[in-house]
Amino acid sequence: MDKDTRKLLTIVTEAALESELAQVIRRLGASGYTIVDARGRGSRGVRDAGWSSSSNIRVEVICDIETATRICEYLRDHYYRNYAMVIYLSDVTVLRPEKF
Amino acid sequence: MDKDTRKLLTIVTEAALESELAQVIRRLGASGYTIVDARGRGSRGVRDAGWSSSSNIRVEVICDIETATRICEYLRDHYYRNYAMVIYLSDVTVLRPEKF
Amino acid sequence: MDKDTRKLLTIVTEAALESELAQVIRRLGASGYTIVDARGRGSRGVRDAGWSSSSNIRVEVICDIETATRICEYLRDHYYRNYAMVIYLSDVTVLRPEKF
Amino acid sequence: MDPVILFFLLGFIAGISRSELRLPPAIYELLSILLLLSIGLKGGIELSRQPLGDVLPQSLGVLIMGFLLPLPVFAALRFVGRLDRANAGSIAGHYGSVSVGTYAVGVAYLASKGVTYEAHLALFLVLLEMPAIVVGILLARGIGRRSDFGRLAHEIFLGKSIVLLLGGLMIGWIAGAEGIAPLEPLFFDAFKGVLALFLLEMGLIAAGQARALRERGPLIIATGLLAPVPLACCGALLGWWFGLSVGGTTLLALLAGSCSYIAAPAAMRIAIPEANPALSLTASLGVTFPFNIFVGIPLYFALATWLYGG
Amino acid sequence: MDPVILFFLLGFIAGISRSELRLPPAIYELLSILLLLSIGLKGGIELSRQPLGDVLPQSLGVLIMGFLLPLPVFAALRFVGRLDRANAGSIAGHYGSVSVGTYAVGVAYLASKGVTYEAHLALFLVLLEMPAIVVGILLARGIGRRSDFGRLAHEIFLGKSIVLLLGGLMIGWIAGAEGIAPLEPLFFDAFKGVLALFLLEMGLIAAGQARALRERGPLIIATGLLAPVPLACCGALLGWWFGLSVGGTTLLALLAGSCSYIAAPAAMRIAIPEANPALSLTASLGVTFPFNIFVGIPLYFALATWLYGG
Amino acid sequence: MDPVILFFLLGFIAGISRSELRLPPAIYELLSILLLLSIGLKGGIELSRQPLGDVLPQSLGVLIMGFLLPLPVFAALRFVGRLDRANAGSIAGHYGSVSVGTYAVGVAYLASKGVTYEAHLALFLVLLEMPAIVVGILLARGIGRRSDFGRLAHEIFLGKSIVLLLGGLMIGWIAGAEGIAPLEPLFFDAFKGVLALFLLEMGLIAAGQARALRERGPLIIATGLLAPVPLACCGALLGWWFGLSVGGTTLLALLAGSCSYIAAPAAMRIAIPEANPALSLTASLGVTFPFNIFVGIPLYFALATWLYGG
Ligand SMILES: Nc1ncnc2c1ncn2[C@@H]1O[C@H](COP(=O)(O)O)[C@@H](O)[C@H]1O
Ligand SMILES: Nc1ncnc2c1ncn2[C@@H]1O[C@H](COP(=O)(O)O)[C@@H](O)[C@H]1O
Ligand SMILES: Nc1ncnc2c1ncn2[C@@H]1O[C@H](COP(=O)(O)O)[C@@H](O)[C@H]1O
Ligand code: NA
Ligand code: NA
Ligand code: NA
Repeated sequence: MDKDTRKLLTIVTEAALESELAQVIRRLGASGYTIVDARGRGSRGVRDAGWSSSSNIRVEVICDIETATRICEYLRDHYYRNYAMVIYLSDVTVLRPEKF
Repeated sequence: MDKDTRKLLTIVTEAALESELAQVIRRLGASGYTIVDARGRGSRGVRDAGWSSSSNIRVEVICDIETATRICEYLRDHYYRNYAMVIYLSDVTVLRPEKF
Repeated sequence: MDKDTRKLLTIVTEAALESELAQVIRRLGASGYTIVDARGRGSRGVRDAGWSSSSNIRVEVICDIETATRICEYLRDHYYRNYAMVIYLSDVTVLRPEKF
Repeated sequence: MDPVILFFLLGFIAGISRSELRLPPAIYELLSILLLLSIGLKGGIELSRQPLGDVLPQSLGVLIMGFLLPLPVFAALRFVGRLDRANAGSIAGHYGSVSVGTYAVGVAYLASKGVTYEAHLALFLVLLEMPAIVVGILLARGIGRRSDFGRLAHEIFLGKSIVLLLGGLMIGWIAGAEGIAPLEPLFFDAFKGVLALFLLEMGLIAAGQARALRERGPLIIATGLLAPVPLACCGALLGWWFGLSVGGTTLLALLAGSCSYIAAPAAMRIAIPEANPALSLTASLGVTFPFNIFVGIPLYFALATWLYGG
Repeated sequence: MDPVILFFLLGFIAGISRSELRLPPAIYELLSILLLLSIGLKGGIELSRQPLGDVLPQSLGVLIMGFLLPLPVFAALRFVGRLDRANAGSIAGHYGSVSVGTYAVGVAYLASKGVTYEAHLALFLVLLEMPAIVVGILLARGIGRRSDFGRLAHEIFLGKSIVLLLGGLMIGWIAGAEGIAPLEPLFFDAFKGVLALFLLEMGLIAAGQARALRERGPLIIATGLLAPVPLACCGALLGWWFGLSVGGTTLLALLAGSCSYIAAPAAMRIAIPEANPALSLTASLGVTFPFNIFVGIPLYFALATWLYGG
Repeated sequence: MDPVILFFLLGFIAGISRSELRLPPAIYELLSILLLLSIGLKGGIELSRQPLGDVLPQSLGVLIMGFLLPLPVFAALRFVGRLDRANAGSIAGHYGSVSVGTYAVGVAYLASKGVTYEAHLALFLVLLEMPAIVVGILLARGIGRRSDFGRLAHEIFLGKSIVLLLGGLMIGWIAGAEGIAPLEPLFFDAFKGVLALFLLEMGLIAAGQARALRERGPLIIATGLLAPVPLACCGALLGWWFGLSVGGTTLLALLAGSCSYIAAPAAMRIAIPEANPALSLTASLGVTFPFNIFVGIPLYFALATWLYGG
């Protein structure tokens, strides 16, 4: 099978940002994204799905290193200061690399 | 603690395939799987949990490299062409390696 | 951007343990956690979200290697024998490393 | 205009204007479960009032219609619309089958007009759901690949809608009116309110589908607009031939003219993977469903009245 | 047969035949919340009609029964069934405690028979939920490891069911009949419909448990079938000794004979981790719950009638 | 005391004592959707009974009040409370806007007292929701950064609450009383039960906020306690000037004195990211909401009665 390595960018942040992030991610060149509802705790305290507006989402984006960097920088510049947000990167082997 | 490395196989695909995949994964020799409801966007457009039949699932399987390859090949041959599906692999260190 | 590598500790276990784990994780020194509802199958059979008490949660913790080890050992000593639980570790590059 | 239809409009407008309004999937589930059970129970109660014998011959006729309805749709799509076999078969199956939501709106329409209809229409609803799906699949795939027909049968006969409709019918039939009485507040009194919420969500979904219409192109719009009426005529004629009441004839026409969006999509996705689910869903939810509740129902009612020289 | 039981059958059959029918967890939550509040409110309203003083001695007796019920079950499992201490204690705790769903079916049964019962049965329901769980835990673990008894108390006394039942009781008691009147459409009129949906889901769950019966083996089946009746007899005798009405005696017997599947499993999972939750859940949901609603309720009613020489 | 308030207490106590009781988010969604639609429908039906013309001038007055209400709050927070501009603007916007939950409790309160009120209060509810939010944002950010005002408008005018309230109003207005009749069991008869469940959840949420009060400090408590009454007085005076009935005046006072926790937080989070959402939410849910339903409503009712020399 033809495989290739890509970056897996994971963002955990406030549910209120979902529609906004969805646009940003596409605009910055990623081919897609996967979103899961989440809850959790961090520097901004407990964020619980108990009440939608205060819950989290967990967004995954598979893309090449350049796109990943672009997205990270954009998020850092626009959301870091004011929103609950955690971002981390890892390497993954994707099938159908042409997709990403 | 005794640890060991395994493959973490992640599949994002249509919710309609859940029961089918669950069987396939076990049949091809994995000891288990973890499923999470998801939504997202890709080459087949937006897939939103808003309406169950059009939502996604995110399936994780921890297994050895051979099993992972077997599953990947099976999914490629049976689902790639006709279903919204993204697959990626990464290395993880598991505790209780005997389980997987 | 200043980045750094950390450990990503993922725990899949019984929903009944959520509040307990949340405390343990913080007490053992992690700065936070992210929880997602899950279902799945393993050595203890099918665990389905269909009925809350029998469903799973998927907990992610980003922390340094020492904390990760501490948490793993604690979980091993306290929950392994009696609870459905799977744990795995991977390396991730985090932004804002000072947070973790 | 019946207020429940206004709820559909509200949802549709909200969806088109990209409002944040969304019903949680769990709620949509609950609403459809309630609708299916209510319809089943109501039908069952009525059935318990009359000898089943009389219903059987008509049921057989309805079943046969269910097997035949997809054929003209398939032919038109395949040879007029030049659509590939898989998609033509899938869409034909959708249109041959029925839509519970549309049926519910029709029932509400007749109720508001004070028109009665035969008990066993709910039974016909159940009978019409499956055959067309099977035929559609056969049309798309030929008789080959029998292998997983077992799984398909399971998919079809144990699908949510069949189980709840049939289950409701049985329970209503066994328990009878007085037995069901204590359940009425939830299943019957609240019926129209539940339907209103359901249509609100349907409006949101339909809006999403309608937005996709551009990409889908004219064929889908044409299918969605042209398929219902001819199919409904078959239903109307059958009802007239059966000698059903005007109300019953209207509902049978409506069933024939309606297009499935719950049972069929689920079954087709598994049985005809190569068919593009977006095509059938857009035609069904984005075009035919609105067409039927706005134009179709009054039209079929007029047709039925005319058939009886009313 | 009461239609709500037919809903259980429908769910059970659907589950056994692996239908896709499933109620979303959120809906199951909603249904159980409604049931718990309805039962609490109803009890509270009735209590507000009579001096509490009369109820206290009986309440004490019921509490004591709650502490004693697990003992015979534990003994039987441990020495006859040769089950390890942890599992024996856990199961004993389940059977000593009560099942709200079973109680609700019993209430519906009496209502359909037009049999009345005392107001404070709902209070007994609350009182019987906790003691057996504590005893079961002590049986399994001995008095040692007191450390996390605080957390356990929290787990037990602030669990969902207790809070809602007790809360409903209080509210009903404070507000009284006329105060609660505006809430009746949702909490009382819809009660039986809600119960029907709840039992539909219970049927699906029970089917899942029943499928697991094979692995669990004969001991679980035996427990599930043999435990209820003797326990119910204790309840019936106590009710008879109290001089409760036939309806009240029936319900007290039913409470004693019912087996918890909400409060107990949650508490046991934390307090007796080494006990296998599948065992108790299969016995409770896969065997005892169906047994009670099909065989138990009529049986205990007959028993109560017989006790009063009816 | 009205039982629905007891449900709030129950939720609050359960939350404070960290009970496991939680309503699934999907259920909370359903409940708020039902409340919003019920209020809208009721208002629409009433409006359909009278010429709209009479309502317009009053509506204009209410709109203007909506724009003005945030100003004093902002001034106080900024210059007395020494709060930074972003947070002061955000909180001011919250208090200028309205709380549907509070309004619903007020409606229930009047109903239980048998006091009537004007139809168009529901319309005022809609009109008061948006203006204050816009003003709050301008106060926080100045007229600069117009760029995303389009998105903001979308956020505000297509938010869930506006769409459902306005939609309900329209539908009720078009369909009229007899048209809505079949929807009453779900939307009107069950209203108070739905409100009770909603307040149960509100109690749980409020408890969570109250726990956070410590960290938030005295300023938030002061704001939450001191803001409502003066604002309510403006509302009461306006209602009195309009010559509304005592009931109408009470509700207008309540609207002015209530604090948004659905529309405003969502809009502010996007429009004023640098404002700390915890501050406004704690003041609104942890302090003002309980204050209004326990102290405020009776107080504003007394005020209105007094204004009319009652
Ligand atoms: N150390 C961590 N490990 C995993 N998830 C985290 C961690 N810290 C924060 N999060 C998640 O990221 C969200 C926002 O974090 P924060 O911006 O620190 O409040 C939290 O609500 C958690 O869901
Ligand atoms: N680049 C991507 N990153 C993360 N998830 C993706 C990506 N592309 C697709 N997906 C997910 O995989 C599903 C199917 O993708 P596709 O087959 O391309 O439609 C989508 O609905 C997304 O949830
Ligand atoms: N091989 C596996 N891959 C992914 N998830 C697993 C695997 N095995 C178990 N799990 C998850 O971990 C949970 C507990 O596993 P177990 O303790 O083996 O019953 C299961 O319910 C699954 O959700
Ligand atoms: Na049809
Ligand atoms: Na018992
Ligand atoms: Na206000």
